[in-house]
Order: sequence, then C-alpha cells, then structure tokens
Amino acid sequence: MKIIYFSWLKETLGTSEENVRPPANIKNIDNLIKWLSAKSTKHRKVFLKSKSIRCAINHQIVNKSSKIKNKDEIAFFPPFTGG
Amino acid sequence: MKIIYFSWLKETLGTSEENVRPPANIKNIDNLIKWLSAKSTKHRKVFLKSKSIRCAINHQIVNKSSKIKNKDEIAFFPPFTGG
Amino acid sequence: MIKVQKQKINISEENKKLLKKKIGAVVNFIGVARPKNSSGKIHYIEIEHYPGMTEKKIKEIEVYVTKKWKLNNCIIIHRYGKIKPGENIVYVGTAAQHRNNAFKACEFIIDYLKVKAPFWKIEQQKNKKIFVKSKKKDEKKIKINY
Amino acid sequence: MIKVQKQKINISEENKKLLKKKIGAVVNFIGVARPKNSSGKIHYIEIEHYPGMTEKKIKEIEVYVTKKWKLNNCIIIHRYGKIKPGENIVYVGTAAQHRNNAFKACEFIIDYLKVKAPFWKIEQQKNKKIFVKSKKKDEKKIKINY
Repeated sequence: MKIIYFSWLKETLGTSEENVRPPANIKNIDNLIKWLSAKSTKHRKVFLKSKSIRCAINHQIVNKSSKIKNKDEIAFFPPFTGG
Repeated sequence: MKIIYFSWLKETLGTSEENVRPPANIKNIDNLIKWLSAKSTKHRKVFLKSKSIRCAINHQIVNKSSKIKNKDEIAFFPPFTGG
Repeated sequence: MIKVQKQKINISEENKKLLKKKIGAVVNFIGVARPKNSSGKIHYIEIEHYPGMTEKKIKEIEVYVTKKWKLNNCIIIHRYGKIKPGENIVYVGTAAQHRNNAFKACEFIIDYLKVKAPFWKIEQQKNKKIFVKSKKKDEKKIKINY
Repeated sequence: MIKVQKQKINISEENKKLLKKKIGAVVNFIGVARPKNSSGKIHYIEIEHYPGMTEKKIKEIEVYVTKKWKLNNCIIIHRYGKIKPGENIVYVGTAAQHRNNAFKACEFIIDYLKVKAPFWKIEQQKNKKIFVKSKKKDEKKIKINY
C-alpha cells in the first residue's frame, strides 16, 4: 500500500511517501490513521491533527470510513489552497 | 440650437444634424418634437416613433419634459446597443 | 484608462498594462462580432457613437467601479466603425487584490456599456441593414446610483 | 484544454486560441502572486500539487462547465513550483456565444480550482515558510453536482 503526504504533513514527516503493509484488521482510513500514528513520533504528531486532514484513495476524495485495499494509493493532505 | 440624430433616425432623415431656431413658445423636448415633426414628412415619420426615441441635452440623458435653451446641443436616438 | 477607437484592440498590450501593478487578480472581457444572427449571415457590423458623450459616459463608469470595487486598475476600450465577424468590439480589463471584486467590476462595466453608453450597432446582411434593437433584459440588469 | 505546468503562462497565446472560434464573448481570469500578505513580505510562493489527481480534477470541471454553460471553448492552466510575486499562477479562459455564460463559467472554474483541485500553496517569507490555510468562505461558495 502506497501512502503519499503533501504540504505540512510531508514537511513534518520529512518524507513524501512510504510503502506499508498494514495487518488484515486495518480495513478503513480511520484504522489506517490509528495504525500509522503508532509508527513514529512524527506520524503521531501529523495525525493528531486528523480532523483537518483530508484523504484520497486512488485520486478520489473519500471520507475516513472508506474501505482500503492493499493495492490502493492513499494520500493525506490539508484542504486545497490553489487558484 | 443644434439637433443631432443617430442610427435609424439619421438614416430616415438623410441627415445627421441640423441647426434650428424654434420660436419662444418651444420650451421643452416635447414641444421641440412636435415643432420638428411639422418640418417635413421625414421628420414626422421619425417622431411618430417618439416613444422609442431617447434624448440628450448637452450629453446628458434627459426626459421629454426637460427645458431647452437656444445654445443647447440636442440629440435624438434609439436605445443604445453597444458592448 | 478608457479609449473609444476605430482600430482593432491589441488585447495582449492592454493585459500587460494590467499585470504591471501589484495585484492578485485580473479579469478580462472581450466582446467579439458574431458571423450570424437569427435572421442570417452578417457581412460586417457598423458601430456608430456620439463623440464627446461616449467618452464621458465611459469615464463615469470607470470612476464609479474603480472606487466601488477598489480596483488597482481598469481599462475600457470600445471600437466604432466597420467591424468584421471574429474581430473584437470591446475590451474590459479589471485588476484588483481579490478575484471577486475584479469579476464583479468587469461584469458590471460590460452590462453598463450595453445600455448606458451611446453606441448603436447596425448589422449589414446580404441585402439589408439591420438596426440592432436593445434587449429589455439588458436594460433591467443595470442599476446604478452615483 | 487543460494544463498543469511549471513555466509561466503565455496569456496572449492562450487568448488567441479562444478568439479563433466563432464566438461572441471571451472572459479571462488571471491569478497573480501577491508581494505580501497580512503578516509581511513574500519572497516567493511555492505550489505543490498531486500529479495525476490534479489533471483529473481539472479535466472534470472543464467537461462540466463546457456542457453546463454551452461554451465554445475553455482553457484552464495552473502552475506549480516556485512563483515570484507579480507572476501569473493560474489562467482561466472561457469562450461562449453570450457574455453571461462566459462570465459564470469562468468564475465557477476559479472558485472550483480554489477548493477542489489538489494544489497547496506555501508562502516563503524572510525567515519562515507559511502553509497557506484554505478559506471557509471559498469552501462554502462551491456547490457542484455531477
């Protein structure tokens, strides 16, 4: 599973992406966030602000109860500020 | 008094402007229209449609009860269609 | 800046002037002569105007919108004379700190020009000249207090 | 046509493409990098995006507005990377038969880009990097069904 981070999440983590293999009981975004938070202090710091973090699965914006699959590309980011 | 005509009024009259000296009892635009209508068949034809004719005195849009003076430049035209 | 001119409008030149200042948003409107209307093909249009009064009315709107929508810059150019289909007729450019103001001002100016500036359009079709009629819809849209 | 690019946008080139077709009205929006914000001078901004998703989201809005407002043509270009104050960031051009549609479509696109396209802006100030926050006002403005 590929995880991508943008904006301040990337800055805080010091990385823009990582490949992970969560266990079978990690079924949706919410589970994934909890699981990732336990990976490192930096991860915990990022996901403490999870209310202001948005998520996309394979380029589709989703909410946190959305199911995840092993081959998904999952992105975490703050609200968009282009234009 | 200088009278200027635009658009179809100019076309119908065959002239874009004329200098006139209306008598003292011609005090406002309404009076002037009646007086001009009597000048020729073409004038009458133009001012028959006076409801759809707009008027300006010295570059200011006015209504038909507006007073006129001898040195005024008076313009008659249909509603604007620029842009 | 306002201009009433016979020649084609050089849009990129005008845009450059707007982009010079320290602004956040530029909105442009370009009106173009259409090749036909509901009654047929148009060979060219001819725009008549009232020299003196035209400039005055356009200047009035420039002053009004610049103040109302806090514009950094505003350019209004309207052509007169013969204009072929596909050629530009009118250019409105507004520059502001924020996009909402630039949009509102630009749209207001073109609405205003349609009904408050002394221009008259004639469409030259094959065998006839059509004096274009103003649209009630346009007249209702514009409300100004100044 | 849509583009997500690093280099400056050549506005007059893009406008020429819009003016080619047989249309009546063209509206442009150009977003420009501002030299300062409320907390101080900005040396440059940096725009990050999500390659793949960005193009997809912009393409979606192009298809939607073109149909909804019967556009003859629509160009959306958004830059990413380092952008200096005064440089363009985003260009939206709409061409239609009538001005109202061109205006509505253009304004809708820029409103949409602000909140629905995966771009993130960072302002580089003297000693700090500011991750720009989205505006609630912008998020409320955009409502889409497609």
